[in-house]
Amino acid sequence: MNNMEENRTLNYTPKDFKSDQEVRWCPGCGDHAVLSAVQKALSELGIPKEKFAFISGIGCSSRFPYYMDTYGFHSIHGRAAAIASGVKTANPELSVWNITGDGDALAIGGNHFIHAVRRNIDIKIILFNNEIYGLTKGQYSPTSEKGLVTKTSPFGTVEEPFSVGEMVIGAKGKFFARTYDSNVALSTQIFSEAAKHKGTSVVEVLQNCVIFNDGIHDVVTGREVRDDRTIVLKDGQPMLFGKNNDKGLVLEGLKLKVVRLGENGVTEKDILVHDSHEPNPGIQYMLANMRYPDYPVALGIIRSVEGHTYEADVEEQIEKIQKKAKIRCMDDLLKSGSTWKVE
Amino acid sequence: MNNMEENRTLNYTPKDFKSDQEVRWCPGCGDHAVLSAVQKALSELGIPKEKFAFISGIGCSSRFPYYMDTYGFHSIHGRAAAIASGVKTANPELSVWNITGDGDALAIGGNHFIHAVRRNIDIKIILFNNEIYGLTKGQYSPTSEKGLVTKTSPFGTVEEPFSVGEMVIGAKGKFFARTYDSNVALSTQIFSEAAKHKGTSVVEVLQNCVIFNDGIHDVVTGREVRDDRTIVLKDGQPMLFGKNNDKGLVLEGLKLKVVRLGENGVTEKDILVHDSHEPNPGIQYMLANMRYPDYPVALGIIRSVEGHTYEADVEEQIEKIQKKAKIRCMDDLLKSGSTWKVE
Amino acid sequence: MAKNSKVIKREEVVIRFSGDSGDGMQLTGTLFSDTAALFGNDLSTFPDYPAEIRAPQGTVGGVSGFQIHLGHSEINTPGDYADVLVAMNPAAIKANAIWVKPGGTIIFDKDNFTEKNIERAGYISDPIAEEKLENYNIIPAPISSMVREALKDFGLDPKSVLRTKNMFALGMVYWLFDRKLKYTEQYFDKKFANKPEIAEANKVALRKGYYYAETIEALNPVIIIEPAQIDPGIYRNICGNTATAWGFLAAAEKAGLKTFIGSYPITPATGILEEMALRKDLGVKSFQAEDEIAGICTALGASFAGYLAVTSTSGPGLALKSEAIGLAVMAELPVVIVDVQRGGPSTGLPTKTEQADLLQALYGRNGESPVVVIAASTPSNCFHYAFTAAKIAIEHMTPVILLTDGYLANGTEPWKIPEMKDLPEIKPPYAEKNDIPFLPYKRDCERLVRAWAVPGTPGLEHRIGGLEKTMKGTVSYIPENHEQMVRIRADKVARIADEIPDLAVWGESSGDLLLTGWGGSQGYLMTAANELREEGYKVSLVCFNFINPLPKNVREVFSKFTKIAVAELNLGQFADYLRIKYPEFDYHKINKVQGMPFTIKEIKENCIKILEDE
Amino acid sequence: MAKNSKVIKREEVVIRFSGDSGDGMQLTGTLFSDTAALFGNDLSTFPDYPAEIRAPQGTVGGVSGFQIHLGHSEINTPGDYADVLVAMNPAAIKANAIWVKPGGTIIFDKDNFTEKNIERAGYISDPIAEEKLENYNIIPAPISSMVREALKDFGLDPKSVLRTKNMFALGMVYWLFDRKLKYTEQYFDKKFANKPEIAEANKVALRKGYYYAETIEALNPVIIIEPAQIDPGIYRNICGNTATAWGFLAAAEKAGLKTFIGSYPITPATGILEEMALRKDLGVKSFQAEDEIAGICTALGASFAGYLAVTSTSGPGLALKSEAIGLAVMAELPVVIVDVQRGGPSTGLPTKTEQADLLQALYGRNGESPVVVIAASTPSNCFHYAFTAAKIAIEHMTPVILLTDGYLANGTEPWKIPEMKDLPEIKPPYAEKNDIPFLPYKRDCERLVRAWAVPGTPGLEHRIGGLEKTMKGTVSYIPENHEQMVRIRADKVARIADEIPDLAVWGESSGDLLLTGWGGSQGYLMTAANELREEGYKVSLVCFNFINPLPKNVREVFSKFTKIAVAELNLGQFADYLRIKYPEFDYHKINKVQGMPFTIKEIKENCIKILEDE
Ligand SMILES: Cc1ncc(C[n+]2csc(CCOP(=O)(O)OP(=O)(O)O)c2C)c(N)n1
Ligand SMILES: Cc1ncc(C[n+]2csc(CCOP(=O)(O)OP(=O)(O)O)c2C)c(N)n1
Ligand code: SF4
Ligand code: SF4
Ligand SMILES: [Mg+2]
Ligand SMILES: [Mg+2]
Repeated sequence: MNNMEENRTLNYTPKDFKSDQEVRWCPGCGDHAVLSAVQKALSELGIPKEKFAFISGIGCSSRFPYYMDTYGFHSIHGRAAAIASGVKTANPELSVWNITGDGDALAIGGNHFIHAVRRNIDIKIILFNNEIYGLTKGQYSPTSEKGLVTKTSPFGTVEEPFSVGEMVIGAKGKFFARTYDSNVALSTQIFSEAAKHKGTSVVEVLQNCVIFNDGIHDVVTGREVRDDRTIVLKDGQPMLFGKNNDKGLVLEGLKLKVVRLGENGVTEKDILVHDSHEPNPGIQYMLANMRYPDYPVALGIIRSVEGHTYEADVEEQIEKIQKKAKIRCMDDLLKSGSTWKVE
Repeated sequence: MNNMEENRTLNYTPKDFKSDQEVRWCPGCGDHAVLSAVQKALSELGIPKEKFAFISGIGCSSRFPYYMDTYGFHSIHGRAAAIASGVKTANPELSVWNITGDGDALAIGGNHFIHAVRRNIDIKIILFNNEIYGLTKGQYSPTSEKGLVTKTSPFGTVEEPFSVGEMVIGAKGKFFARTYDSNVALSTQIFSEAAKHKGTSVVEVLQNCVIFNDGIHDVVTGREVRDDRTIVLKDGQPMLFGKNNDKGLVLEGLKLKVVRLGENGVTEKDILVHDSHEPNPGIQYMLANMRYPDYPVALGIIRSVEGHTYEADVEEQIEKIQKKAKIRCMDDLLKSGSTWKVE
Repeated sequence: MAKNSKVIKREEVVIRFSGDSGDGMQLTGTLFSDTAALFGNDLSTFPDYPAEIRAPQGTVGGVSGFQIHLGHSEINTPGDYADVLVAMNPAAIKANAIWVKPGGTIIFDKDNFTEKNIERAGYISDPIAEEKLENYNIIPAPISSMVREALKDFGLDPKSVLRTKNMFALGMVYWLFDRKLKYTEQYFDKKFANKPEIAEANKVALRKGYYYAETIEALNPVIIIEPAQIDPGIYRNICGNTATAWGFLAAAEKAGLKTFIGSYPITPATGILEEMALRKDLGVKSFQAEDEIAGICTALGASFAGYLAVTSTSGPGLALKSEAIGLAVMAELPVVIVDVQRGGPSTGLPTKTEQADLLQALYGRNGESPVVVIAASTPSNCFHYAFTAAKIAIEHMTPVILLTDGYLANGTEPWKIPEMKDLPEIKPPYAEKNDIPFLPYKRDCERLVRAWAVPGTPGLEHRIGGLEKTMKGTVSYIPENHEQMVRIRADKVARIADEIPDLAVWGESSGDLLLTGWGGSQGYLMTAANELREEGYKVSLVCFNFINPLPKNVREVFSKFTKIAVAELNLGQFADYLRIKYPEFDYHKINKVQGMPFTIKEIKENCIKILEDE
Repeated sequence: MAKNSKVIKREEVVIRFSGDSGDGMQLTGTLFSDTAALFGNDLSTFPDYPAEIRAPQGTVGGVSGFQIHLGHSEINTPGDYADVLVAMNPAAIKANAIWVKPGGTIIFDKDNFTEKNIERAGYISDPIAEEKLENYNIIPAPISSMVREALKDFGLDPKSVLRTKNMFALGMVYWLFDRKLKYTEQYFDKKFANKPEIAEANKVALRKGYYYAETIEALNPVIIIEPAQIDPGIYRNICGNTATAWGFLAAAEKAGLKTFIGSYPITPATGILEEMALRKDLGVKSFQAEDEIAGICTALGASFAGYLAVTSTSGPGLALKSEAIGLAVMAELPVVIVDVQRGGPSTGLPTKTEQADLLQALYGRNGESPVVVIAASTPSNCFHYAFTAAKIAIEHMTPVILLTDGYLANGTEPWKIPEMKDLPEIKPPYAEKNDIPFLPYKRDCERLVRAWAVPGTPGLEHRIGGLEKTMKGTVSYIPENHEQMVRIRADKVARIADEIPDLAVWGESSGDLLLTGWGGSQGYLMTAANELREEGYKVSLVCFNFINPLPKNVREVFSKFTKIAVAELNLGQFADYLRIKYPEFDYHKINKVQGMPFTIKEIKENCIKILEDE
């Protein structure tokens, strides 16, 4: 941020991040709420608007950048993580967001996704997981539940889905969070934390596609059931959940177990306390992997560990080398090494 | 296997699997020993030679199929897992092997690798991990240690490497084993188990590239140190290692810890017992991830869990549908649905 | 037919149903065309979907259309301009006004012309006036209120009631064209067997529309289109994507092979994968791959394992498959790559049609990398060209690129169902069991085809791959071997010309102008050429389906005409290709790159200009 | 110089050092050529590596060679046939026998001609006899035993001793060409400053070889090649890959930009990435991507962020980048894609050279997807064309494909170092700060270039992407807008012709034959054309560096010649392209697809045949 900018007051409202384009998602699509949450989070970050770059691939969700009044690049299917990596490496001062879907990030874009995560390049990956290809009108995706009947699996899929969090941790990921579309408050908070985290932040948004996979997350996030079937993790807090906040998670051997406060003498002290900053991903891995009906689905920031970021290390290496470098401009380089003079 | 073949006696020796091509790897390259181990394992499997298909990408290691007197396909860089998936899906009767390198499988081929693993398609992936691009003469790979100086990282890499086992488990992998090139006996045994496992089997071979990354694994597998710096896991056996078999692994909280028998009252009973068949990957994940100097590096079969395989489920679905299908040939299909007659 | 109505006969008519995405226009159009087909008309239809995501209700971006061209004589296109437009809302007027014939009939749901909808469509007050359509035959029908009234005792929720609006409109159109309601009624009985009240509601709406039209007398005269002169046989409607899928299945059955498709979804090609996925009854293995590269690579694996292997995609996907197609060229394995072309470059206009991937198909690979390129040219002949592509791939052990396009993929037309026994045989060039040691790149002298030794066959173990090889399969850096192999691969593809049919000339075999085209423009070119001939111009037409290699008689055909014009939906790719292959001729280019087919008018005007120049 | 030796002067000479991969031939060749360059000869060199993996010792597959062509007059190629072959083992004879000029000199290490090595090379007993080389000037030198003897008191292990064999051989060659040892001695002093005994050992071996040659008198006469007439200036040796990398760096400095390279290693392009990775001193950000697609995509990202962005690859990698190049066309962002061509198709002959990616570069994308295509034609002018490619990309906001090849990439030649101040300016078309609201696809009228608004600039926020757009950047499915944009993108590239230099004719501006070529064949074509002219043929030459768009004076140049021949290392791709662009001319094709450059002889024979036909 240069001086002129620092003098600007940045009293943004979410509206400042709305572009002039009409939002074209289906009425009722979960994407609308995510857009609001992002606009809200951004308005509160205190980062000048021109420092944001939103990079997306192809998919319903990937139309996102058009609706943001920031720098934006709606690219090609699956490649946004690579493009975003280039943007961030080139200009580490930008706040770079990669908007993507379950197909875009994990089918065609799987490789760029895991490599961005491994490099821990400081981009924010918001993965809209509707467990379906929305834009192409309803084929199964790598996160579709086994057995799902779709246009390309008329008799049910025979493939086990990826779990986003597991994949992220398997790829050396240092930040993973989960939210769902209609919880704008939680989403806003998570996006804000993701933005502040230095390194690749992956946020999985459980998103509803009203047209091709309607209600797929309702069993977990439905208004009636969500308190009992999700757990919002908070650092330093015991892992309690349930309508009456009376259920909790404990460790039994190497596995997590759901217990009820008061039953079998369980008290709050027995309940695991969340620590997203623990580098050993052991428990976080299990938390990310919890599935209904055995467990509540974990929401919030599951893992958030500091580490070197790619772009900062690159800058540092350049700086170090330039300090002692003999070659400082092209004329130096051209004349370096063995040369001879013809007169 | 049809009847005629069953009547054949399959008294193979490793030589039966040697092709007439001169082996072209550098003298001293670890690949030679892996080739021997595979040929040995195959000769003992009791599978007719014509049922083997070796599919590879591009890399030094990927020249492997030329040296095998089996069906072979030396394809393009990174794509062998996809090609092998096609071969196996088409003909589940074949024993399909995907030979690959750390670059081939995890750089350009990363996406096909994780998707093959996720689908649990019954192919055998042998990943030669020399932590370098050998064929292109020495650039760093996604498994190169951070800081490694190579032709494309003259000042040291700034990227954290993938850990193969972690990636496999993160991608829902059900079989992961590790060996090193010069231990032909262990390799042979692992290849044989990998072949018998139904599902994607990933075997990481710590392999030495004498030319571009010589001795990179020596700190762990060097003759002098290997007993103390590796542990060969065996199902049902306590996790003991060391020259005198007096060191072992225990669980402390959620982390593994190295202890010494006899010290602080530790006895063999305290030592963890290996169970590669446990579906919850918790401990296996940690075992796969152990790194020198904190831990011994785990060798042997780390994870081996039964599960549905893609190609079998496909066959089953087809069978089920065909049983009740009204359309049994093209003429049926052509005349199905609404048609009308013009006279 | 209603009694007190005038009746006129017409040779052909174009009808367009148009409304919001949720208005059920695709079903309406399909039911009408089925009815027309059963009646014996020739016809051609084209759905015009909105862009991928639903745009907000009532906006022009959200308009979904379905056009039907039916006639007493041969119908080759879905028609340029509509005689009748059904518009369910103001946006449908906005989107289609310029596509209605001057003086045509416009039926619209006047209940839906609310202030809000008018504004959403981008009008200020009266769409009809603003479009200057007052002199057209304007039929404002109170469709919404009529169905509400008609169904008030059905106990349906308001949404379900309004969902029958399309049937009311359809009923009106049936009356106008004197069609029977029976087929449509049967459709609902079957479709909603478990919800008889819904079936009944739709049937009531249909009949109410029919009677309303009869009553208002504004839809006069009733138009009769007699059945067409059609070859006897059993017919069905088929769209290009289904025809493509079925062509492969037929080829597999003829060749005694099983079918594998490895694809990644992409508009407008997804329908092929979807149809194949349905065909588990025929044993098809459909593999939804993680990306296009895995799509072709799994297919190549299946081909190596002895399957008829196919991968289907559209332009951006073809780009991604480039490297692997090169491998198929080297491995000499049979595989068919379908490219359902759409508007480019890059993501371009994904739901629109174009013919701009031709040069990519021919040249989009590193090195000298010859492949066979074939183009289908009508929705139904996708079957034939898919079959032929598979036959060539298998019999010549080569990748074949089959080009179709968005227009062919989604367009439908009646198709005379073939009998499997009448289709040509397909003989895979299997290696002989005693061909030991098996030399993978040994060829038959005549066609230069290598033998197919399928894994699992004892004794034929061998290795293939992407590095240059000798006949034996050994990697070779010998300069002369490389040159020889490069030339053999080119020659192998070139020799396929021996097996493809001669180019057929429609019209006289000589004249002033030879109109030339390829692939999906065929129907438009035929109609234009026919009309030009009828107007006295000496114009003939050739339409190419075989692009590499080209038919053997091209030079002979071309040399009989004073001028040659090449019409295509790109900036002149096929014309450029012809320049390479037959530089002795001069080619006049007729191009359009608008994401949609030519109109007959455009082609004719261009031809006349070319004829009159100089 | 030794006293009692005859001396002759020669205009030029070709020397080839050849031995096992471990024999240090690349260093030997490099040291010789440095010495020759310092002396003032013009020269051209080419290393001939074995295939990627080390083949077993002593086999033909493991032979590594380095050829040097030096002269008193201008040298354009590394030469076809060698005057002197240094062969460290029998396999080196096997690999090179046919490349030695009849009667040429062959120096070999007779100690290494053991039975085992002879057999490994594929001979039965005497390689010289079996190759019928008896009448050549055969110098069997006991190199191994001589160095063993010379260094016996050095206390080195036997392996290190034998590693100096190459210096013994080099010493002999220095004697033969009357060269000074000084530069080479300095090299060792510097290189082994910390291991003086190794430096000394090499220097001793070098001197012993020199004296041995003097002693045996078989290497008579001593050959003198006088310094060439060379432009005054400071010179260095440079290979194509380094020159390419430096060209980009120079362009970035001139444009006031930072440089980003996103690449995935691939032979023979890796050297560009490797050189860039070294240039952290100049602030280069080199990103070793996970694959070629990420290579170009990270580059596009960096370009979006305001960098000079480059991605380098070879043919199979270019295939993989196809889709993303299409995106660059749509996004209208500057990016240079370097394709260092190698033998194809597919993996092909990865270490060999070819020119067969031309049509891929021009047409290998979906849709109408025009890019600028430029080809470098000598190792050192890779600098100029990389600079120019970057300049065009930046100033015209367009992807540019720069074609080089394996021969240019690895070949070296002396290069007169330019001064940065003499290079042309580069002006990025930045958006104005007050250009609000910023319309991303608004263009300047003359060149049709859109403005570059770099993220971080307040007020210029905007969105770009791969879907068709209006000037404002709004996604648009409007047919006319699409056609207009397609034509504008084509036109934008076409107008770059205004800024590229006219095609230069070498030789008379009219005549019987215009020999035509492009890219890396230039040196061979020049030599051939010169020789033909000297022999009295009316042959001139044009060599293309700008391929799309073509220079504006092509038609004018071509029209002055009776015949036109197009020579290229493929089956005729550029000739086909010329047919598209200038159909009025007839093109005779001269082709070779052997993974290696033309020989002068081949070109001349073909030209004479074309001249004599009819
Ligand atoms: C190269 C390429 N392949 C395929 C497509 C077609 N395509 C576009 S989006 C998409 C999947 C979208 O799914 P997801 O990423 O989950 O996004 P959603 O629409 O569900 O938000 C596909 C297959 C394409 N545009 N480009
Ligand atoms: C599309 C493509 N990109 C790049 C290459 C160049 N290439 C060949 S092998 C290889 C990496 C090899 O590394 P690895 O897989 O680890 O195998 P190794 O040689 O170490 O056994 C690369 C980059 C290629 N052949 N094709
Ligand atoms: S199709 Fe699904 S994901 Fe796409 S905009 Fe509509 S509701 Fe949202
Ligand atoms: S370069 Fe390395 S990996 Fe390749 S063959 Fe040689 S030693 Fe083995
Ligand atoms: Mg999705
Ligand atoms: Mg490797």
